This record gives sequence, C-alpha cells and structure tokens, in this order.
Amino acid sequence: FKEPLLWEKSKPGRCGISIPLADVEVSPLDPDLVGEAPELPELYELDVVRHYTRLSQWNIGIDSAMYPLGSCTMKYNPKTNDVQAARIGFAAAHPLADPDLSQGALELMHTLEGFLAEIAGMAATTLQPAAGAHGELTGMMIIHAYHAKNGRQRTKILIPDTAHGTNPASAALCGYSPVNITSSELGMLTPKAVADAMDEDTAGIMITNPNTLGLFEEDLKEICDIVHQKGGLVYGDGANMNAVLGIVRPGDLGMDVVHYNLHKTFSTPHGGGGPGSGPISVVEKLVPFLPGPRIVKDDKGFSFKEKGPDSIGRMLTFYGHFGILVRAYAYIRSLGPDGLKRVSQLAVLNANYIKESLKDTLDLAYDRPCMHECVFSDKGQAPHKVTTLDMAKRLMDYGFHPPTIYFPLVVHGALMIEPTETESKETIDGLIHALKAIAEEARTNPDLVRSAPHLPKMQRLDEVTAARKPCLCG
Amino acid sequence: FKEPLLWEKSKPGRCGISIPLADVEVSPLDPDLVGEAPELPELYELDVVRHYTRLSQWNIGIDSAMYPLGSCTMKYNPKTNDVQAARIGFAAAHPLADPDLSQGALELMHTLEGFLAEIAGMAATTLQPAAGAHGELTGMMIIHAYHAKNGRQRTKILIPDTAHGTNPASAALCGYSPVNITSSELGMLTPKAVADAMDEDTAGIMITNPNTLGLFEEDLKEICDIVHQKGGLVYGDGANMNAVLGIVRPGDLGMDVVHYNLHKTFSTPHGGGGPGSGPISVVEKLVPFLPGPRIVKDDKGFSFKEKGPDSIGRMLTFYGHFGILVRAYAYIRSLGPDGLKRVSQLAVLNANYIKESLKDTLDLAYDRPCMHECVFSDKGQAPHKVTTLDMAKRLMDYGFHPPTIYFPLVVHGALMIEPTETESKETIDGLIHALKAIAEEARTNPDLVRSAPHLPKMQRLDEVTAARKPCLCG
Amino acid sequence: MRYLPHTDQDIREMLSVTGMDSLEDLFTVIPEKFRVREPLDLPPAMDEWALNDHMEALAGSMGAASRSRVFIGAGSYSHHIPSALSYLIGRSEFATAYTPYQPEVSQGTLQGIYEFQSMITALLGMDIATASHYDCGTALAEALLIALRKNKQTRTVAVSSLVHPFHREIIKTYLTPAGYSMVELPQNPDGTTDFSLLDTLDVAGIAVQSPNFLGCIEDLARVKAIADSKKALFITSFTEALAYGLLKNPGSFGADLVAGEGQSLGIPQSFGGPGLGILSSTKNLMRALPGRYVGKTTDMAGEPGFVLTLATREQHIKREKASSNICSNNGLNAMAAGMYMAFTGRVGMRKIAQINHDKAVFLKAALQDAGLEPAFDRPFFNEFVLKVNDGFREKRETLKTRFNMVAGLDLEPYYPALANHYLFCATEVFSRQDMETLAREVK
Amino acid sequence: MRYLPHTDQDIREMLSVTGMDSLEDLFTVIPEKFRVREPLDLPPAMDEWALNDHMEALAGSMGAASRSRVFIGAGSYSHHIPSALSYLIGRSEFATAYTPYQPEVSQGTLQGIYEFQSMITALLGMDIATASHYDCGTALAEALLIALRKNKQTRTVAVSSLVHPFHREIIKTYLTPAGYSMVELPQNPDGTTDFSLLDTLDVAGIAVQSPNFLGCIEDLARVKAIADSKKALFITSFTEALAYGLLKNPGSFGADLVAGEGQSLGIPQSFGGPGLGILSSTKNLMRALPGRYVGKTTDMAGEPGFVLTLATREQHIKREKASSNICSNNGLNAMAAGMYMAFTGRVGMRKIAQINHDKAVFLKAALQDAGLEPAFDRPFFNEFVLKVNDGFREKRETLKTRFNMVAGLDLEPYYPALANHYLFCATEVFSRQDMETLAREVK
Repeated sequence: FKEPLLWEKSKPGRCGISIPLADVEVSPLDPDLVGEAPELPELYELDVVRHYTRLSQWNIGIDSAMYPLGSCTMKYNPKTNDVQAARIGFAAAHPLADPDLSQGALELMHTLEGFLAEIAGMAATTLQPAAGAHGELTGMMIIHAYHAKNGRQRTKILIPDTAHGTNPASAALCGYSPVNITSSELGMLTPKAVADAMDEDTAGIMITNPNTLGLFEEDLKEICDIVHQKGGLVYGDGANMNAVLGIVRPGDLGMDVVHYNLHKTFSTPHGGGGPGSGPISVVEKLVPFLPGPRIVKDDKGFSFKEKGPDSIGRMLTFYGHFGILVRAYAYIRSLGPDGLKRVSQLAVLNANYIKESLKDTLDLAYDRPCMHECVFSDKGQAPHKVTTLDMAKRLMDYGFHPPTIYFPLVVHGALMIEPTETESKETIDGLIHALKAIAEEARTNPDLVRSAPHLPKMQRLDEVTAARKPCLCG
Repeated sequence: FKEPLLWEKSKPGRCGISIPLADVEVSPLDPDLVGEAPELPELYELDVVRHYTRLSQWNIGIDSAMYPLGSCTMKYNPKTNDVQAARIGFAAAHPLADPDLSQGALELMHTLEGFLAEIAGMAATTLQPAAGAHGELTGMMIIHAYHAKNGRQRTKILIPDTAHGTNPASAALCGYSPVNITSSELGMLTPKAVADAMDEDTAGIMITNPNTLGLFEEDLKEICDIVHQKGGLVYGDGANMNAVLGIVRPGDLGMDVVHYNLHKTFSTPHGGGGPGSGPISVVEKLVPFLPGPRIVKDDKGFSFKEKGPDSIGRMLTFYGHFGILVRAYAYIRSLGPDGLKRVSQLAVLNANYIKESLKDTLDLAYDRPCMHECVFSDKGQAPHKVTTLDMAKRLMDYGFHPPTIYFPLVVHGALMIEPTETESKETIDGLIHALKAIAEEARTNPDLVRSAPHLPKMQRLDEVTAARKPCLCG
Repeated sequence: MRYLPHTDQDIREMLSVTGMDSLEDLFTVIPEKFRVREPLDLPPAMDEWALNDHMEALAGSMGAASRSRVFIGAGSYSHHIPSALSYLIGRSEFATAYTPYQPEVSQGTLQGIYEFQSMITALLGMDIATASHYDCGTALAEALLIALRKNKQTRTVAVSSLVHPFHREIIKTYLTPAGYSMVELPQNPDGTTDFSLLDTLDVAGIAVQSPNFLGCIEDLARVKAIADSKKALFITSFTEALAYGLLKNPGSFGADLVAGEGQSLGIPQSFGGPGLGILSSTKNLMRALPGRYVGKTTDMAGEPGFVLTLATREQHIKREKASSNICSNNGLNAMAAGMYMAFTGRVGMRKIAQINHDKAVFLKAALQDAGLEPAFDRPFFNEFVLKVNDGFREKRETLKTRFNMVAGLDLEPYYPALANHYLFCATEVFSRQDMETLAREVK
Repeated sequence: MRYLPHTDQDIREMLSVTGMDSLEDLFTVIPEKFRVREPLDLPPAMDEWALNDHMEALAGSMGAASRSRVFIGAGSYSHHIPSALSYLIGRSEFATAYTPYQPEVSQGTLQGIYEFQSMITALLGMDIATASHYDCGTALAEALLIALRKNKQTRTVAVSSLVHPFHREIIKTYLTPAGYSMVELPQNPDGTTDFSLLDTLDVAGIAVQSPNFLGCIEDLARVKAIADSKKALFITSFTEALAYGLLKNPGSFGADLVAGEGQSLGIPQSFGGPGLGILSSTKNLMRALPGRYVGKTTDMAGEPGFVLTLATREQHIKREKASSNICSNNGLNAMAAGMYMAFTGRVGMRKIAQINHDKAVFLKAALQDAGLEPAFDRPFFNEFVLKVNDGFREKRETLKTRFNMVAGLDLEPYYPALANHYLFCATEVFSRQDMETLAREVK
C-alpha cells in the first residue's frame, strides 16, 4: 500500500507531541521579530507512528537480508552497541559541560584512539572526522599542512584509477590536482607507474588497500618508499580495513595517514546514509598537524587540550560523532584482538569462496586471490543485452540487496560483491545460487531480467527525469 | 519470501548468546541427574535477528493498520507506556525483595487500585488477575465465596445470549450451571426475562455492559434490583468499559463486581495474545472476599498484607502482571479524568459514525444508537453466496485487519466493528469506503471476494485439516 | 491530547452524520440519573515529560534501580537478557497485534509460537505444549484440574508441600469452588517430598516440583512409579526453566503433565509479572489441555503456514463446556522465550545452566565457610537452604543498605518449621566477587 | 563469537572450494615480513554482560547520568524527545540500511528524507534543502565555499565574530588549504554584529548567525541590504532550530543560503555528536549545493516514488570536479528530525518554541534578581549573556556538586573581552523550580 506524504495526511488542529507544562509566564517577543508558525504538517501521534512504521517496511536493512554492497562492508550491527550508546550518561551529555562531569566519555574516546592507533600501527589518532570522506579531507589537510610547514607547498597528488571518488574530491578541496595512476593488468599499482609519476611537486599518493578490486597491493611497501624518497606522503584509504585487522598494519607498510570508516569495519549502523565516523591515525611526524582539540590525560583526569600551533584547525563543531564512537569501542571490546583477526579471516574466506564459486558463471575481472570482496563484470551477459543493472535489479526478486554496481570504474559493468564475515555459508550459497540462476535467465529469458525487479513495491524508477526536472520538496 | 523454521537454519556449533565469564570452578552434578543438552536449534546472533525481523514483517499490528476487531478495543498503544515499564527499577525488581526495596512499585499499584475503584464506582480493587477471563474467574469465585459464607451455596447463574464465551466457562469453573437469558428484539436484556429466571438457587447474573452488540443495557438498574432482591449478585464484564469511562459507573448502576481488561480499555499492548491484565473492583460487602495478598499502607509505608479469613485465596503466583499495570497507570496519568471521558465520547462517536455510514450498505443487526461498536450481518450478501468470512478476508486486500466475525452468536454472520477513539475520521472513511466497495464486489464479482485475500503472503489457510490432523511441533 | 485525532471539525461532521448535536447526545440511551455528573476523582493529565519524571521517581525508589544483587530466586530469577532479544520483542508488529485469529495477516506471531511450542517440548522431553498460560502456578492448577477430570473416581489430588507455597495457594483457590480437594505431602528430612501418605490414599494426580521450593532435586522416577501404581497422573512443575539445560528432563521420567514457569527464558522479572506459564504433556492429553495451540497447515495454494487450532476445546466455542476459561494468555512472553531459546540454542543453554549450578555451589560453600549451616544434603541446581546463626538478621540489613545486596529469603513465613532457615539463589549474573562480598559480610 | 556464523566444518568446506588449506593461506599475497605476528595489543574480548557493566561504569561517571541540569546551549541543546520517536528511529529497517542507491528497496529512507527536505524548507522559508550534512559548522563552511565559487572576483568571505567560535575555526580550516581567507566582523556593544568593516571590503559572501552565539537576534534585513550592495551571497546560520518555530524565517529576509544545526529536532546531545547539518538555499543554487538530494519521480508503471538525484554534482561521478567530497552524511538524524517535525507539526513547534523563550526570559529575570548583570539589551530566543559577580565561580561549583546543576558557560576562553560573562540557556526541559533553585544559589 502506498503511504501518502505527511502533508497529505495533515489536518489543522492535530498535534502529535506532548506539550510541556507552561509553568512560567508567557513573554511575547517583539512582534516585528515573530514570523508565522512554520507550515509543518499536522498529525496526531498514531498518524506519525504508522507513517514511519510503514515507511520502514519498504526498506531493506542488514536485519532483513544479505546486503553484499562492495566496498560498503554491510556487516551485522550488534544490538548491544546501540544499547551502550543510548545510556543516559552518554546520550544526554552536553559537550561543553565541565570536564569533571565528562570523564567517562573522555576516557572512552582516549582509549579508542589508542586502539585505532594500534590497529593501524601508527602513533596517534583523532576521532574528530564525521565520516570516511571527512577523514580523507582531514588527512589531506594534514599532508597539505605538513608540506606548508616544510616550506614548499606541492601541487599534485597521485591517485590510482581504482580509487573511490571521494579521494580526488578530497584532494581537490586542498587545491591538489589529482594525477591518475593506471593499475596493471593484474589490477594493482606497480612501483614503476608510481616512480614515473612521482616528483617533488607531488604531495604524495592516496592508496586504498586492499584496493577497490578487492586485491591487496602487493608492492605497497616499495611504492611507499618511492613516494617518501621524493618527500611525499602516503595516504591510506581505510575503507577496506575489514580485510586486514590484525593481519597487516598500514603503518608497518609505510603509510603515513589512514582513515577508518567505523560504520564499515567496526560495525556501527549505516543509518541509510550515515551518520558515520571517520577517525584518522597518523605516524609520529604528523601528530603536530592533527586537528584540535585533542584528548589528554593528566593527574586531574582527562580533558580537551586546544590545538597546537601546527594543527590544521578544527574539522567538526564538537569532538567527533561520539554516539558512533561508543558503538565502535563496544565492538572492539566485544571481539578483542583474536576476534578482530578472525573477522578479517572470515571476511576474506567468504569473498574468496564467492569468487571461486561464481567465476565459471560470471566474468571475473581479475582472477587472483582476493581480500574481502571480488569484482565481476557483465561481459558474459552482454551478448544477451542484459546489463549489470538488470542483474542487480533481478537479484532483488531473489531476496538479496544488489551488490555495488559500475564501480570500480576500471571494470566495465562491474558487479562488486562484499559478503562480510557475518554472512553464513548458507546465505552465501543462496546468493551464489541466485546469481547462477540469473545468469541462466539472462541466456534463456533475458526480458525477465531486463524488466526486473518484479517483487518489490516499486518497479524501476525513472532517475533521468528526476534529475532533469528536479522535485526536491513537496 | 518464506522464512524457514528455526531448526531448518540450525547448524551444530553455532550459538547466538554471549556466554558469561565462568569465574568459579566447574562443579559437575551427579551424572545420574544430568540429561542430554536440550535439542534446541543452533544459530548465531544475526540468524536469530533476521528470523524474527522477517517474522514480524508478516504480522499486522496497530502500528501498521486499523484493526477494528469488535470487543477487542484495538486502540493505539502509546510508546511512552512501554518506556515506563522498562525502567530498570521496575523491570529488574524481584517480587519477594524486602518491602523497603519495593516502595515505588507498591505505591504505584496501590494508587492504581484507587483509580480503578473510582472509575468503577466501587469500594476496592485487586490487580491480581492476569487477564480478563482470569478476572471473571476471580469475580465468580468471590460470588461463590459470598454465598458460601452466607450459609447456602447456589447452583445456577444467569448469562445473556450476547455474553462472551468466557462468561459461562468462568462460571462453570465455580460449579455454576449457566442459565441462558434471551435478549429482546432490541438486542437488550429485559427486566422481565431476568425476573422470570432469577430465583434463590441462582447465584446472580453476568452482564456485559455495553453488551456485545455494542448497546447499552438501558434497564440495567432495574435488572440489578431484581437480582439483588433474590439475594443474587451482579457480575459486570468490563471488556467494553472503553465506551463509558467517566460517563457512567458500574457501581452506580448496582453492579457488585466488575473486571477490567487493561489491555483493552487502558491501552496496554495485546502482544499477539497477551499478556493482559484483568483487575476487578468490588462493592464494599465483597471486599473481604478479595484474593490475597492486598496492598496496605501504614506508617512504615506500603506492604503486602496476607489474605484474611474470608478471602478466596490466591489467583496468581505474584501480585498481578506488574509490567502491564505500569502501562495502565501511565495511561490514566497521561489522560486524567477529562481525557478519559473524551476517550469514551470519541470511541462512541466513531462507532455511531460507522453505523450510520454503512447501514445502507450492510445489514445492521439492531438499528439503535450504539456505544463503542456496531454489529452488521451478511444478510445482504447471502444471496450472492458471499459470507462474512469472505468479506473479512477481502478487507485484508484493502489494507485493514478484519473486524470480529461470527460473534456475537445472536447475530447470524455477524461482523462486529469497533473502531476505538484513536482512529481518525480519514482512516474510518477508508474503512467505510472499503466495505462499500466489497459489498459492491459481492454483487458484481463474488468470486473475487470468495477467493480473498489476494495481497497477503498467504492465501486462506486450511484450518479444518489443522484441527483434524494436529501438528503442534516440528 | 496527542493520542486523539479528532479536530473540532471532524466532530461536527461526524455528529451530523449520526444526526446528533453534541457528544453528550451520544449517551442519551443511558438514563440521565445514572450518568456521572462531576469529573472522576482522578489526578489531572500529565504531559509526557512530567510523567517521565514521576515514573522515574517511583522506579528510582526501588532497590532494583541501583544495580542491587538480590540473592533470591523462589520463583523469580535474575538472568541476563540479550539486547538483541529486547529489541526484537519490542517490534510493534509483535507487540501491538491481537490474538492471531486471522492467520493470513498473523503468520509472524503464529510461526513464532509454533516454534516456541516445539522448543518447549525439546527442553522438557514432552510431546506437546500449549501456546502459553499466565504463570506456573495457574498452569499447575489447570494440570491438576485435568487430572481430576480424567480420573473421576476420586475428587482429590496430592501435591507436595515442597511445591512453591504460592502455587499451592492457587491450587486451593481453584479447587475449592469446584468441590475438589488437595492433600499436601509432607517433607523428608533431606528436603525432598515424603510420599508415604499415598500408601493409603487414592488420588487423581500427584504433583511435585523439581527442583523443589527448597532447591532440592526430587526423585522423579520414584514419583512415576507411585503415580502408576495409583493410576494417577504424574504431574511435575518447575520454576527455574534453566535447570532443564542440565537436568534430565521430565519426559525422560515419564511425566504425564509438566507445568512450568518460563520467566528465566529472557523475560524481565518485573516485580513478579507478567511471567510465562508453560503447560506440556504427552500426546494423549492433547485434547484435555486448556488454552491455545498453534498448528501447522497449508493454504489454498498448498504453501505451509500456521493457524490457531483445536479451538473447539476453548471457551469461545464450547462456552461452559470448555476445558478452561483461558483466553488472553502470555503470548508475547512466549515469543520472548522462543527468542531466548533460539539465541542460546543447544550449546548455550547447557553452558549457562552449568554456570548457574557452578555459581550456586560456590556460593553455598562460601556461606558455609562463613558459618552458615547446610540444611539438606540433596543435589540442587541454583537454589539451596542454609540455617543461619544469631546476628544474621542484622548483617543482612547491613548488606542491604551498604552493599545493595539481599541475602536470601527467610523461610519461616512459608515453613514455620524452618525458622532461621534462608533460601539462597545464585545465577550467572552474580560475579565471584559479589558472592565473596556476601560471604565476608555475613561472617 | 556470537556474531560469526562459521562452524569448523564450514571453514573446511569453504577453504576446499578456494583450494587453500588454512585461513592463513588466504593472506599469502601479503609479503610475510609485513604480516602481524603477535596478536594486536588490545584488551581481550568481553562478554555482553561484562561489557554492559563496563559501559555503565563509564556512562555512570558522566554528569548526565544523574539527571543533571546543564544550563548551557552554545550549539547543543537539551530538549524533550518523544518516546515514539526513539522507538521508530531504532527500527532496523532504517538504522541498518545503506545509502539508498537502489531505490526499489529503499523507498522508506527516500520518502522520509524527501519529507525531511520539504519540512526544512517550510521551517526556513527557503526553496530547497539537502539530505543532510555533518553539522552546522561544516555546512556553513560548505556554504562559504559555494559563495567563493560563485563570486570568483574575490577570495575572501566575511563572517561575523558572533558566529559560533567552533564554526569559525572550521571555516578557517576549510578555507586555508584552498587558498581562501575569512574576515571576522567585530561585535557591537549591543551583542550584534558590526558590519562597518564591509564599507571598504569586497567579499564573496557574508555569514551571520541568528540568534548569534551570544543569544542575540541579528538584524537580518540589514545583512540582506549590505550583501546585495556588495553582490555577495547572504548566508545565515543557526544552532538552535527551534528558534524558527517563533522567529521570522531566513527566507523571509531573502537569505541565499542557510546553514543550520538540527540537533534540537529530536536528536540526543550525545556529547556533541552526531548532530545534523542542515543546508538550504534558494532554487538557483540547487546545482551548487554539495551533498545528496532526494527527488520525486515515477516508476515504470507510472507510480510516484523517490530517488537520489542530481548525483552528477557528487564525488562518485564528478570525482575531483565535485562540489564537495561529502559521501556518508547524517541521514538517520535527518530522518529523526523529520519525525520530530511530524510529531510537533505547525502548532506544536510554535508552542514549544514559545515555551523555550518564556523559560529563558524567566531565568534571565531570576538571575538578574539574584544580582547578575545584563550584558546586552537585544531580544533573544533561549540563550543570553550575564555578567557575574565575585564569588560566582565558587557558587557555580557548589551548584554542580550539591544540585547537579551547571550554571552557564564561561565566555572568556572564546571572547577574552567577555571575562566574567557567562552564557546561559533555558529550554522546555527545565522547570520553574529548577530555575528558582539556580537563582537562589547564585545569589
């Protein structure tokens, strides 16, 4: 059943919130300052409850079905994490309350900074960035500030063709021009390609590792050395850290900055597009450039220390997405070092199992041992005029959220599958079975696939008209 | 998508609960006493979360759609009530903890007893009964004990033909034989019918008011007087109290005992079949017979007092469904006396509006001003071989839960609609529209109605085979 | 009021359809003199925020508000509840649905309860289980009524005096108006039931609780033999469901009927209710059990599905000839218990049960080291009785005020012969440190 | 570990499909010498119950744990959140979904965000709004970057010094590496912005906050006139969204861009984050705004539905030419804010805003009666500055320890000229009695 828009249900005079007791006198403001009451819809409590209950029923979440979006790490979001973040002492805390009233939160964050630095193999962490892309921006600003401090700013940054789109966008915000580095026929960066491009006008390189093909950059250490020799820095996009927790540390490979997506690797919910959290860890020499404030501990306990002279400044109004940090902290405490390593082992096992099970059915972009995800293409279906988009939509009819499609750009018609460690063999076998069936349908009944999805409430939506004649509010 | 049974998803070795730290030595029990581990399914946390998330999606609740089940008072269950019951001080309380650790709960219950007595117009209340039918049983036991105490037990009880099935069942558990009283052509009890049946072997009468036809028993006071004159007592089934809060009080009409369904009138959730709560209020002369313990207040505070010599005994292990009582208390405090009266006014308005709007479409059993519900029949559809059941199932296709059907028994093919006060005019207009459309379909396309429902996941289920070859566990 | 949708205009329009002028007119069928003139004498409405403050004040005055350690079981047990369970059971599709009379839109509740029934039979080793009852006490009373209906040659049942005292009260209350009676079987010195009374007595059923109220595990094989010799139904009950994660189940002893309390299976203690009544039996009693069943069937397209079934036993069909008057039961708690058993599974249930036993053994030893005396020499699960010494009562008060700990339940009100005896309970929620503190302070 | 489904047998079977012998083999592509040999130096795993205890200990040490009254706003406000909202936003279909790239299975998120966008434009009197940003500070920085991109003749923007100090820090941080600069407009004695610097300065945009950091309502009509005269974009921001339940909205003053903080709209304070960045503008800036939009469209059957749209502005298409790098935003909080506005509606929003103002007026008067001096004579919404007297600091400490009350924010760290000035806030959550206590104790 269609759910009407809120204002289609509105009727003047209804109100769905409890109005608090007015126990003081009314003090009218100067009428010149006062506007009309905002034209919000008028509903009563059950209206609103039903509206959002019904809307929720049209969404797929991790709790509803497997959600193998490549590069998004849609793993199970443990309920206990939400319970921890909702504790009144945390949820009702004012960020500017006196430090003696804030010790628990400060201690938690200080400890979490240490955990993330340890996982990265780096010296220090800031929890301030609000999301992965915000972490990238913070990292690039630090690199920018580092070069500025060293007396000569640089103009370029190396970015592989397999990078997330956020990488060049973040670099551009710091005034850097991205230089595209083509990956090899094996799907990886080569030291040669980097050496050819790296010069002393280049601030550094942004590397996603494992990369967006799901492959581990085998020559990473050598590449880092090349960049360092020219005075550059290595930025690590940690979106894919779920593959290597306790297996390998970015710092040990020579990276200088790395960001985390807590809502990917550390199991906090994605919320239909956030809020996320994108802490970054840095090596020793970059610590002075971290944004302020920082959390310090002295004999009076924990407190915020304002930024030092070399700090890039402030990235967010208050110190990070605390509610998300609580969840990530709870997750790390729940798993411990052995559990985190197990997470990566099983995430990689699941991806390799899918890769091996489907490589005879779908065209595998790069047939190598993968990490946490694997990328197929629609090459085999193209003769039947069935595209990756068609297969993705058809997968909905089999009860799965589609994988990431048409990314990375280096694979034509990419179908990027990341199962994560929290999907069981049975569920994965179901996905494999569905994709095999769809490949068969593409051969025998391509119209069925092209007209998918058939089961969701909506058929395919017209995104072209939406963009051509935008209607952004009702 | 079908959701498999739990054990179809089971795999040996999985466990979905966190095992607490074993910080004491293992102490094996005598092996003769120890059995095999119970053969429960083995799942991990996400398995279980997905299983129940999916199951929930196949249910309709009040939050999903209008649920006009007659006699069930499916009103909105305010979320704040659940929050109150979940407060750790309440949810984690042990019922046998010392009274000094239990004052808040005792005070709440003592106050709620007073509220319910005031609403009933009676002297005292026990919160002990676990559900409406349990309240009935408690009430009938009190009547039984009263007659026993007065020296001569009686053998019969008068029960109108419009009564809930629980009434005769409750009476029978006390050894009383129900005597059926036929209601008049107006759908009500007549003083004459009661006077003819009432004698000194009759313990009393069980009256639902408003009755299950949704009609107020206009001669109730006279009927009570007749019963009292013969030494009988009047039991009031309060299932339909939602019609008369603050309008009329059972005690003022001469009733001696009345039970409440807190999960109907006082907005606590029905939970797919309970837990409910069925407090009873009684007039002064019946107070000594109330079950024990009772809550008393003295200078040391509130405490449980064990039962007195005339008490019928104990009805439930601990004192009532406390978690439900908290919700009902919160509801009464949220509405206050004016709000409760408004509830009944609007519940009755909604029912009358439906009755008037549909009486030209469906056959109205009794065309009189109704209280909180109204009863139609399938007389008009019978010529098309469309039954009440068919119409009920078809209503699912229009997005409504069906009304109560084939009850009360005095109306052939009854369709009993109780909108409650929390449904808006628009939603009710939607229901009216749907029933009119179905009546039209019954005329023009009866097969469509007979084969309904078409939209839910399941078609009509085979209840006959289920009962003939019961399969009660997998 | 935010729960009420009616605008003034709605009311006018709707009144006009009904042909009335005012809301008062709706009630003219009620004789004027009986209509309430003054507002009810209830406190005025509170907004949501004032209510929160008021309720937190009440809840905050409870001992449980401050993470207290109540070393008492006696029918209500403190166990961990997974946060995933609390979330799932709170989903409104479960909580705000009615009894699943319309199976096409209620498959969630129905499948969940069917699975609950199945897991209960697995836990207890029985053939069938109902969809739920109010609590163990009422389920046990129903079980005895079944025995009395089955064996009409006697109007008496035998119940162990070590069945929970409140359950025995309920049984008496239920039996009295129906004209039945109950004989209480006394206690052996070792804390188990003395069956010798039955040598000379005919009864329709024999009920014991195991572990019994004193925590002792009864010899169920013996009860079975006696019941068989009397042609009485063998009924057993329990208040601590986790015990059957470890102990041989009642089915393996040949029980005819099992009544139990399911609160330990993921349900908050909530000052005693709502709990979860479990009633389970052998197959041949299927049509004698009261209450609801969910059964498996198929729809018109042949797809498997679930329905309420065997309703012909119930009050809304059979009226006074019904096997019981039960209607609303504790369905949502049965769903929660099903979730709990699904989360724990075979392995988790066994492990948690073992930890309960281990903790209780540790606590008993620690308290004996502190000078309390053992009362009975019988195996127990997680509850046991100790005899206390002089000065214990004062120390118990100190523990309460200084450590938020409640040191056991005084048995004297329930068993006058057991003056100076306390019933203790330990579960997985108590840490070794908690128990050491308790023992240190009672020394 | 209960989150991990793999049994030993699963692992064996899956390894065999991949042709490997052990889990370690999966990582042989990583040069051995870089692989971590020792377990990470992290504390060992905790069970769920130990975690609960540990986290409650941390949370319990916070002032907020004990129903404290923090009379501070300054960008984070204590407001009531309906329990129905908390329930709805916790439904996993919302919380555990990803960005709605696949609209056919994401209509819930999409329609909810579309409604949020619509209600924000209604609240602010603007044409369009994005799906959300991180917080007000980052949204404001993005707004200034838009102005700089639009008006390329200058690389400078003007920002009022009464914009939240942390927001100004963010702006500086964002502008610096891009080679832009910001001029801070000083303060008038009455607590509003002094625009005289602009007489001689060309800027791409002018940003003021209203009510500003000192609580004073700015003269937005004046800002509009100045911005127009400079051909600069008129940008306004706010940290207290409820103010626009009462005040004339920015749209009515002709603002080009509005950046705001939506935390007051049903989002917990949560020690400062996640909040909700709001960015709203006139229609002509639609393609200049960064971040996501939800738009209305139809499906192949002609049914109306919703999709993410205008993505061609975004980083995953445009890469380095994107208007911003924003990807994940604060979607779930936008959904919560949409719910809050749906619950309050036109009437509720106005009433609650008025109550906020009334409480603040009451508190200010009470504190002035207690001897604190007014600092500025400008209208305010729910925040205001007072000059404190000697001994205030000690009384403030006493209030904290004895009454769990925090008496305002010391402004000196932010505005050295305002030593001995404190910023106070009152909202609907504080009772008259709370405020009377506060005033009594600072006297």
